[in-house]
Amino acid sequence: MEYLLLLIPILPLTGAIINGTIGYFIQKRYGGQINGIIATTTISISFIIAVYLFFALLNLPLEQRRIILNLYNWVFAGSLSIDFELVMDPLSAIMVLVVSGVGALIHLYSIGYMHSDKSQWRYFSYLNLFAFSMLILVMANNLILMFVGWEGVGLCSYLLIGFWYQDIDKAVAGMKAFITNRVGDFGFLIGLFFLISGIRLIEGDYKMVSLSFDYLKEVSERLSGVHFGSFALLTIVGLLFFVGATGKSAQIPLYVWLPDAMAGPTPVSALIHAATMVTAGVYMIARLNFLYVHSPMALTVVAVVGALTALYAATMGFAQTDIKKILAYSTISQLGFMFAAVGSSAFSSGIFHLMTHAFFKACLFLGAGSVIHAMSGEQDIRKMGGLKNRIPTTYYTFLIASLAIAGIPGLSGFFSKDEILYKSFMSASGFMGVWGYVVFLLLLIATLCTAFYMFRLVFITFFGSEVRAGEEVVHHIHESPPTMTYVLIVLAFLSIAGGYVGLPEVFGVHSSIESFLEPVFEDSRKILSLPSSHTAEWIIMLLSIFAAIIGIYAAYRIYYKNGYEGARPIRERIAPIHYIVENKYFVDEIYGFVFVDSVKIFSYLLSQFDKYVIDGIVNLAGKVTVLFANLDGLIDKYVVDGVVNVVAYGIKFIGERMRGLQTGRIQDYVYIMLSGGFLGLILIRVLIYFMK
Amino acid sequence: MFFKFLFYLISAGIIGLTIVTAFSPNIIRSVFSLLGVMIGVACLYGIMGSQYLAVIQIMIYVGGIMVLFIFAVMFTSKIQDVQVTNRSLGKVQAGILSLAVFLMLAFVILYYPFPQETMGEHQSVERLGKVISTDYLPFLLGIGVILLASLVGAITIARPKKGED
Amino acid sequence: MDITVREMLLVAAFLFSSGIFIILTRQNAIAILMGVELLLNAVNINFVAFDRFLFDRVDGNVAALINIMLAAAEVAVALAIVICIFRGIRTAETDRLDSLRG
Amino acid sequence: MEFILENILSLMTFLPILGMVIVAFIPSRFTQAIKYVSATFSGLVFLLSLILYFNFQPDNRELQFVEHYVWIRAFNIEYFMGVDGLNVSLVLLTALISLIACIASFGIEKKVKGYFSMFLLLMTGMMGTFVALDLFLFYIFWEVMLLPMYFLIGIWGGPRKEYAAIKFFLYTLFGSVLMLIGIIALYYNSSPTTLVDGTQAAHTFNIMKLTTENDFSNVAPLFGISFAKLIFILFFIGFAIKIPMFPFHTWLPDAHVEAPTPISVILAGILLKMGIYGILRINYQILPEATLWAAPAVAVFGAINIVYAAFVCMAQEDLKKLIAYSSVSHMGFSLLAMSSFSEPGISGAVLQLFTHGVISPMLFLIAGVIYDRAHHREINKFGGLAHIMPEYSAFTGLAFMASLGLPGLAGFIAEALCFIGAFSAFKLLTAISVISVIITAGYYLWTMQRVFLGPVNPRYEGYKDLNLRERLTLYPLAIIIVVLGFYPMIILDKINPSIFGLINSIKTGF
Repeated sequence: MEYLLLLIPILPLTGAIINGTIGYFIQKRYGGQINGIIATTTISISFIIAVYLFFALLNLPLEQRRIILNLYNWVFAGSLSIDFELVMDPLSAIMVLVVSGVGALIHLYSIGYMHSDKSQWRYFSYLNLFAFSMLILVMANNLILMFVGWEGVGLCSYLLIGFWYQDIDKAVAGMKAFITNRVGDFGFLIGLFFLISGIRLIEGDYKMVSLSFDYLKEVSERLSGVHFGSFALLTIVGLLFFVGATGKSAQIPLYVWLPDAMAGPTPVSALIHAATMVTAGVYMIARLNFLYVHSPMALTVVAVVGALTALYAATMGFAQTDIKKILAYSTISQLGFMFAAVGSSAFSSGIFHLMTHAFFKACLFLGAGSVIHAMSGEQDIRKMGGLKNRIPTTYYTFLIASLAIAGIPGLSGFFSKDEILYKSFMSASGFMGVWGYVVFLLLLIATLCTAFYMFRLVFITFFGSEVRAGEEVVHHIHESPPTMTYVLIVLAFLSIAGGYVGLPEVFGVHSSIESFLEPVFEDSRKILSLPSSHTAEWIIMLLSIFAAIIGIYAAYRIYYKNGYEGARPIRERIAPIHYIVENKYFVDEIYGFVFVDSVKIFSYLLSQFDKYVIDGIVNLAGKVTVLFANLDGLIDKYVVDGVVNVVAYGIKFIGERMRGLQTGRIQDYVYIMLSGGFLGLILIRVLIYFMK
Repeated sequence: MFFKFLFYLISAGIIGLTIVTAFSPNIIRSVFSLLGVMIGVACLYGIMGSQYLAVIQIMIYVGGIMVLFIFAVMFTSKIQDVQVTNRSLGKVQAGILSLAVFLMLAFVILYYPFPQETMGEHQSVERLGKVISTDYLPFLLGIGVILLASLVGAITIARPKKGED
Repeated sequence: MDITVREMLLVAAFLFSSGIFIILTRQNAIAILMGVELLLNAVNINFVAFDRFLFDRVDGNVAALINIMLAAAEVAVALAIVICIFRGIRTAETDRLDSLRG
Repeated sequence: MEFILENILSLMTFLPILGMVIVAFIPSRFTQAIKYVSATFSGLVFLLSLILYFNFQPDNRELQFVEHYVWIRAFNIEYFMGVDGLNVSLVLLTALISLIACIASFGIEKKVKGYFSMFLLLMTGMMGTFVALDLFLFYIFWEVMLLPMYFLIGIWGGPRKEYAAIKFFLYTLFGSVLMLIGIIALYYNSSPTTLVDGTQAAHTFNIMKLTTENDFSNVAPLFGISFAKLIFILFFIGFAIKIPMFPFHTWLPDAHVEAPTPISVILAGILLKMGIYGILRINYQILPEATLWAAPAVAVFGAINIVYAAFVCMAQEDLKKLIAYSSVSHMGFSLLAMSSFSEPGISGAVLQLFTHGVISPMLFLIAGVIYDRAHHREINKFGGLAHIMPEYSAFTGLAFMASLGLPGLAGFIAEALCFIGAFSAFKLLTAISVISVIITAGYYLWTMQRVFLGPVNPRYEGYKDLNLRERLTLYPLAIIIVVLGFYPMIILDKINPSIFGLINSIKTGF
């Protein structure tokens, strides 16, 4: 059974390899649908296996709900021994189900969405590769292997954002995503190094260290005592890992890439930039819960940053006019909710929201994709309107998902968001103190804002009397093909039903997702538990419903009748603020100047330094040597050579006298030789004679 | 006694033919008399019991080298009118000098105290073969390489260049 | 069998000095080569004679053998040169070959 | 088989010389024959290196495949060759990259015979340098390598080839002169010992004997500086030029830019590795105390290499120059990691030699492919090549990703181990060096974007995708990169035990 674990990531990888190598020929010969079908099949089988394993897991007793597959020893150096090890425990299981399930749906949707693209083979290859990386990320049993998936999904995100690379803006968006993620990885890596050196500190140099999660859990207790300077090791590590998470999950301050990432095809935005990849940061913190619970400070920072992001991104949704960008900011905001949850040590709530968010946000994005499809590629909501009757399936599913995200009771978003609000409120009386109230308040306002911007979007896009686009576009408006609408329907259904796995306790039932995740988090709960209060929960529930209704009502008042124009009076009254918000608080420009341009200038200066100073010194040394050589040469020419020349002239003089002997006739030479020989003989004889 | 007689006969032939070689103005005649000298030398080897060497002498000198000479002469002249001059110059000085050489050699030969003459067994081919294929093997191989190289070289030199006739 | 080593060597000496005489007097390159051949033959006779009459060995024979082969090589190259030169300047007279004259 | 195994190192070293002789006898008209003969000999050497590699017993920490004879008795010079974990992977790398470079050289058209003779001679020099264990023999091979390199750059190079070749030659010669002084100084301060055949010798060049039987930390100081430290510096500068280490790196960009593609491949893939290998083999083993003394400075230089070169890369306009500087940056990883004396660090440093030795040749081959077609390498003048040459672009992407250390490809494990090792000793320096992770991604992706993405530049329309020769060189490297990413133990297995021994010997004096 363990080997089934391996099949889950390997199948999409196989699909990726097939499409990546021979996909081009397949598309040319049989059409792009075949590429799509290959990709969809592989990920679907993965999903089926995941479901099977999920039930297998449920059948195991509570304490033994872990399936581990240790493939081989991956890296071994010194006392570091890292295995290639996959794991399926409740947390992984939920993630795998979400990734492969939503992934399979979106693959299916893509077949219809991409049907006219010229390089579907590339698209599906990347998409499958993404699924592989994401599955590795959530199934890895150690930090390093997790990092492989972590970067793999980043790569696929880069490739897919820049999928239509001939448009240079899209290519740049991909690059921006990757490099921003790298900034996060910088933090993540240093955190990792701190963690390893902390472990070496407590374990000594010779104990074998594997970075598997079980091992880390084991030593986390002892690690909590380690300090570097005045900081606890685990605080440093936690904060640095969180830096990595802000990059991947688009939190303040590294969220800037996500809106730009909407340059990719819409299903990609749904899968990668809403449902799965961006939640990796949340997953990572939930996975490392045993480290974080030892550092309330790190958790507080996570929660506060998450809550800030939730509100901040929600406000940016007010002024956007690109349908996908609004959803992107919404995603950032919702991710902020998740971080607030895990920061409040409510890990299972965070994962719960992650799951429900995956459903309704995927539904929203795919709905948006369907709208864009219908509008012949138009993304500006100002040009839409009155689509309600023209594309009804899309409209209803979009509406359901919007209600879910706004937090209307009975839909999934309500349960998960309410849980987060409640937990963050309770954390105030737990470890977070006054920061808990801050987080709670921020989140509550963010809830209101969420309802407002979502319904602003719904009202502008679907309501109103006529479509505000050109004749031709209007003529072309049509409902999407069944492969797309069925997916929308399934996701809309999940957006409703997904919440019922996590009913709040006040309803008198036990939250099934919380108890399912219990084995992963129970040790942490023992260290850091939140108080509970039913009264507070009721009140907060009512508050959140109230906030959602206010938000929707406000949107209705402003936008229902006149669409985007309905907001003109307000817009004019707060023109400066609107200007700032519309331009996203100029954060992109500031970052561009502070980081990108300065790095470019700095590197230019350094290269000039290299070229003129360092190389200049070398060349100068060379020139000085040549100068000396010339001086030397002069001496050589007139002094040393002078002597030599005298000798040479002498020899030349003699030579000229002697050249007469050189007749070139063999006979002369033989004469001379023989005569010389005889003369020599005679001479020797005479000498001998006289010697005697 | 027979060998002694034979020896004198051959020696006389050699000397006579050598003189013809040296003085004949016709180069064809020179070449053919040299051929005779070579055959004579081969006979001398035979008298001295080196049959193998005698055979080699005939094969290489007579069969190879002399043929080459004849060819060379023919290439450098037209066979009908022997225009190839065979002029000789300064015969007097040359005569004196070569006579001096001969006298000196003869003096040494006649008065050098040679060791006791021993008549060993036959210089048999078998013995020669053994020595060549053991002690002198490297020389033999070297000679082979040199021969090959010089033949290739000779061909390269003598072959008409492109563009010539 | 009473041929002595001296007689044999005298014949060789005669060949040798004749060779020198030819080299000294002839103008034709081929003729000069013939003189060289005579010299080599004289030397070979010496080798064989020493082997035969003085030492009971075959080393001289080997030397003679090698000499003969070398002579063959030498003649091949030399005649090739002669032909080559002849083709160039239509003569085999060494007097005319004085491009290298100092 | 027995014969081959016993003389495998000599065979690998001198087979190319035999090839050179054969090439010398082929008339220069038969260029194809010359190329195939050279490729055959490179292939043979590679085959032998595979035999060597898989017959190497990692658990046996002794030297293996030793060939040890007295060579020049008058100076106690021995012919001593052997492999241990330190150089076995490098021998494999040398054979592999030589073969790849040889195949890549098939495109050479000018003076083919001379080129391949020089190439084969170069192979002998490189292989000999890695397997020689006698200082004198080492030095000879080191110099043998220099000459063909000079000609290969100087004759077959680009427009400024003379300048580049002379710069390379003088730089390296300067280094090797210092090294020669060091070698002689070590020789005359070594204690009496016996040669391999048992005869007495007053001094020795044998590296193993110098390591185990001599302690140079007690030799009287020279010019007021401790002898061991002085010698360390002499050797270190000699090797640092080869690495190349800041501020001795400026020969590299010039040499790379001007050298023909296969020679760039050799330069980046093999020659740079000799610096690090030399330091590990000679400085670390013979002069452990001085090494400990110098480690912080070496680490600082390593960090400068990494970050400085990465920044300089950002500003490069020439594709080859960019790759050359990235090599400088990547060699810094090894330098930083090995000065930490931790096992992951040194294992990582040696692994980095191998992985960089596979990745950077691939990068240079890639630069060569585009140069062959466009006859220039200006990054800014390209655009949209991904549409014209998809296969080529895919390989470029793979190589770039591997070079920027994407997990799952070869570069990551080595870099991670380097950093993990270095971090235990130098926290701040390592943290600064990790910045290069961002910068590297920046310059590679920016290059990717400028060359391959964006609208198609009509000037390059109709360029052919990879041909057979280019495929033959790129595919094997790509496969190795991926395999090493997921199974680095192929290399690590062989080097680990020796590294353990090396570190122990440094930490305990010797």
